[in-house]
Amino acid sequence: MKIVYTRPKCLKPVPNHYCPGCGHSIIHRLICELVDEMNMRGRIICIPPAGCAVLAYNYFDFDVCESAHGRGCAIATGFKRAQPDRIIFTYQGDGDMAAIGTAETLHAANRGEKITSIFVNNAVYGMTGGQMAPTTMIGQKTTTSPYGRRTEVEGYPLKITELIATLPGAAYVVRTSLANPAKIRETKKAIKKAFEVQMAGAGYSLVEVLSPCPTNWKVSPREAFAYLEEKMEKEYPIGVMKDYTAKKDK
Amino acid sequence: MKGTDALGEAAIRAGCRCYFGYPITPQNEVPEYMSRRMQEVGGVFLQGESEIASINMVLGAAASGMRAMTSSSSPGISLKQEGLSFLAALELPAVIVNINRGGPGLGNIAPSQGDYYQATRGGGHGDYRMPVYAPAYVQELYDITMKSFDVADLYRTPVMILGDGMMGQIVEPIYLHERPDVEIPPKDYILDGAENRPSRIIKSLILDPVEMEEHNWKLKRKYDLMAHELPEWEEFMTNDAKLTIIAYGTAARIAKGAVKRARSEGLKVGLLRPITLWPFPEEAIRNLAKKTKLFLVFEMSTGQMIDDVRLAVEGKVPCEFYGRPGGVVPIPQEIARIIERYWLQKEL
Amino acid sequence: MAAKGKITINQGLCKACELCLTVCPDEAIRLSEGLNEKGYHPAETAKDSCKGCALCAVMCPEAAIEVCRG
Amino acid sequence: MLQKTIMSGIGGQGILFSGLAFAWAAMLEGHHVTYLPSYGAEMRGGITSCTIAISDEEIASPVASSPDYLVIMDNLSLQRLQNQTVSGGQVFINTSIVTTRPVRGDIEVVDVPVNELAIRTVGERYANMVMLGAFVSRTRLIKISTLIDNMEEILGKGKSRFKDKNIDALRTGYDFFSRET
Repeated sequence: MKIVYTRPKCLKPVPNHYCPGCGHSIIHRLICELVDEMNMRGRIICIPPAGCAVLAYNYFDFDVCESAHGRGCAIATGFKRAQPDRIIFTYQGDGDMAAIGTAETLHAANRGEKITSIFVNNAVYGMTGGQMAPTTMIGQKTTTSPYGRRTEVEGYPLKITELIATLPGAAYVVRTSLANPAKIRETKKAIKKAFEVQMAGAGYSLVEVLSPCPTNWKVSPREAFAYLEEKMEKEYPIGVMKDYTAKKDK
Repeated sequence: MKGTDALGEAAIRAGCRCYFGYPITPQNEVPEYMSRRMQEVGGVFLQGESEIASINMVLGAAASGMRAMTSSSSPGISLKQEGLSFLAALELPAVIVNINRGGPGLGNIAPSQGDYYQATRGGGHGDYRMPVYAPAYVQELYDITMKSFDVADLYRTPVMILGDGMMGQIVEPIYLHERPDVEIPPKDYILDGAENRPSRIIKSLILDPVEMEEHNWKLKRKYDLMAHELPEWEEFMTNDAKLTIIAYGTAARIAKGAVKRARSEGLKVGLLRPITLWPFPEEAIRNLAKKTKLFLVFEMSTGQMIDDVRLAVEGKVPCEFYGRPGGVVPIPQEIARIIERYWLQKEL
Repeated sequence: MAAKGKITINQGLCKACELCLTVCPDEAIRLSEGLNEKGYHPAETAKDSCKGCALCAVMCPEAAIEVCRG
Repeated sequence: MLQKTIMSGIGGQGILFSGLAFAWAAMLEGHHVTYLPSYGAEMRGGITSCTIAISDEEIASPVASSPDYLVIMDNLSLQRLQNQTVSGGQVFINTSIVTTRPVRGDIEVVDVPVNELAIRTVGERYANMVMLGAFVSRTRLIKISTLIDNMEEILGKGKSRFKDKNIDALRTGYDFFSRET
């Protein structure tokens, strides 16, 4: 018998702090698998966010630089401009990417910054205890939208990925989901392509991953993954929004 | 050479190869100069989308091992405070220039010294200090800019150069020398990919209070070392002075002119000019307090540095204050008149 | 001939989210009766029906499952 | 000896450049020099001025609240600055544009029809340098030859092709008084 699936080398052999059924841990693993497979450990640098994933450096066995809330893309820009031959990626949550860091994100994308952003959208602020995020669904109850998100009060779920897809500096923009093993495999493929796009110097690449937060959604992991597929994917359709390589093929 | 150009050139010659900034008057000549020169020397110039983004780009470049800087003016520096706190916490070297303008709020674009508290008290959140240099002459601005990159690297700290609109706009002849030889320890903390080495982490999140406390004390030991090694000041005719003016930056230039006038009228007046605002040249002032009868602090603000002077003097000698906030730049005669008034009043 | 598989679960890492159970087509995984260090009932092999499809490992947030096939 | 000059005009008249040229030449002659430009919020059309201090020793303040010399290129500048000049100071007035007269009797007024002189010779765009030529000719604060010999350096790389025109303009202004005396 041969091993067909094992824990990636770049994922430190320690238990993580994420809640049971958290999407972060899946995405961490996918990234580490890719770092191993693509032999990137010696030239990859990760900028995790402020949020649950701030502790990513406890799990990633490659270089990691902390960021202030929302500043990931600016710090990544500094890294990339200083070391153009390195692979730089930000790992950001919905608050980090789409609320406090919207300006940094949009402008990095618009400059065609040759960096990659992994944007984990779970429609809620996890680390601070389940407050409303810009991506919170209409009607979704959070600790700061106890009556459910109302568009007339809190506005609409922000689709930052669609926004970024309109920018000429963005080369590869895609939304994926963790809802089942097939979609997780798609997510891995998307992240791989995003890194390849960066290495090709084509511009900004963004992978939005719809990810469950069972704890703050107050459901079981099983139910959370079902919700992901049944509700979130309706509001946030998965698929490739922009792919510069596809254009070239035509 | 114009102040802002001298600053830019010194940075380039100090090996600064990354500049990130956002336009704000009265310091726009710095990014303009850097945008031209960085291209020539193969460095990075990038106009960020905001002050906040710019200082974080500096952070990224510093964590890459590059000499990096940003420049701004008062309202912009307020926005950079988050980044300053992080740079201090992460112990990353960087140079930040504040061409102080009138405030609070938008204020005006005239020279002011209203940001003294913000600069010397950190400005950002948390328990940190940051060296602050206040040059008064274009040559000194050039020299200090060059030096501040070394100080930043030697102590792994952000360093602020605090000038004002006058310092930036003024044109004075200067001598453009190369960077003096300063040995910088190897940067074994930078992130450049974990090729054939253990992975590295740059972080400031320390959830355990005991560990956080230890980190704070570690930083404090570094600040104590800086407080011991970095103070700089200039003394002018202080030896027999009965009245000593204390002023920095542009205010000190004016005060020097006033001292000369007073001296020509036979009044024994001197000037102490702090060049580092943090660490504050306390010892120099303490020593003068043994000789002089009265300190007169002159600032282009309503009185901020005077707090530090009083702390240094420890009540041994009276400290008076004269200030012109809001961007008003007085002439030496005006200060000379104030000197005369105190001279008579206090029967010196 | 149906492929034969075998999974090894690192029970110390398991948080009993049950996602592996959800995706397993062969009912090869169940929660154990015992507790791990963190107080979870970790997943364990249920019966000898595993074909080594690795869906559980793809799903596992803790990267706690190693899959062999052959 | 400390001598302070304020040159003032409308943005676009080139007053900042002529002030800088003056300061530069003074520096080349070995003086302590400061040059401090100031301008309003508008980039064109607003009042623009610069202060040049020249001294044999270190200059305390680059600001001149009571300048020894004023160079006035437009009406508004005269209104704003005439009261500041030191008693006995000289005020150079561009009579082509300035229609009012200083009300003070304790200052020396020097009239130069700068634009007319410029139109007649090198072109109106060089009025600022005509004024500088006249200013140097009258005050002798620096040598006109220092300006002429170093014009290329003062203009900088991008503008050195305008060297000859600037020099002609300087001479035009300079000769305006030299012929007179």
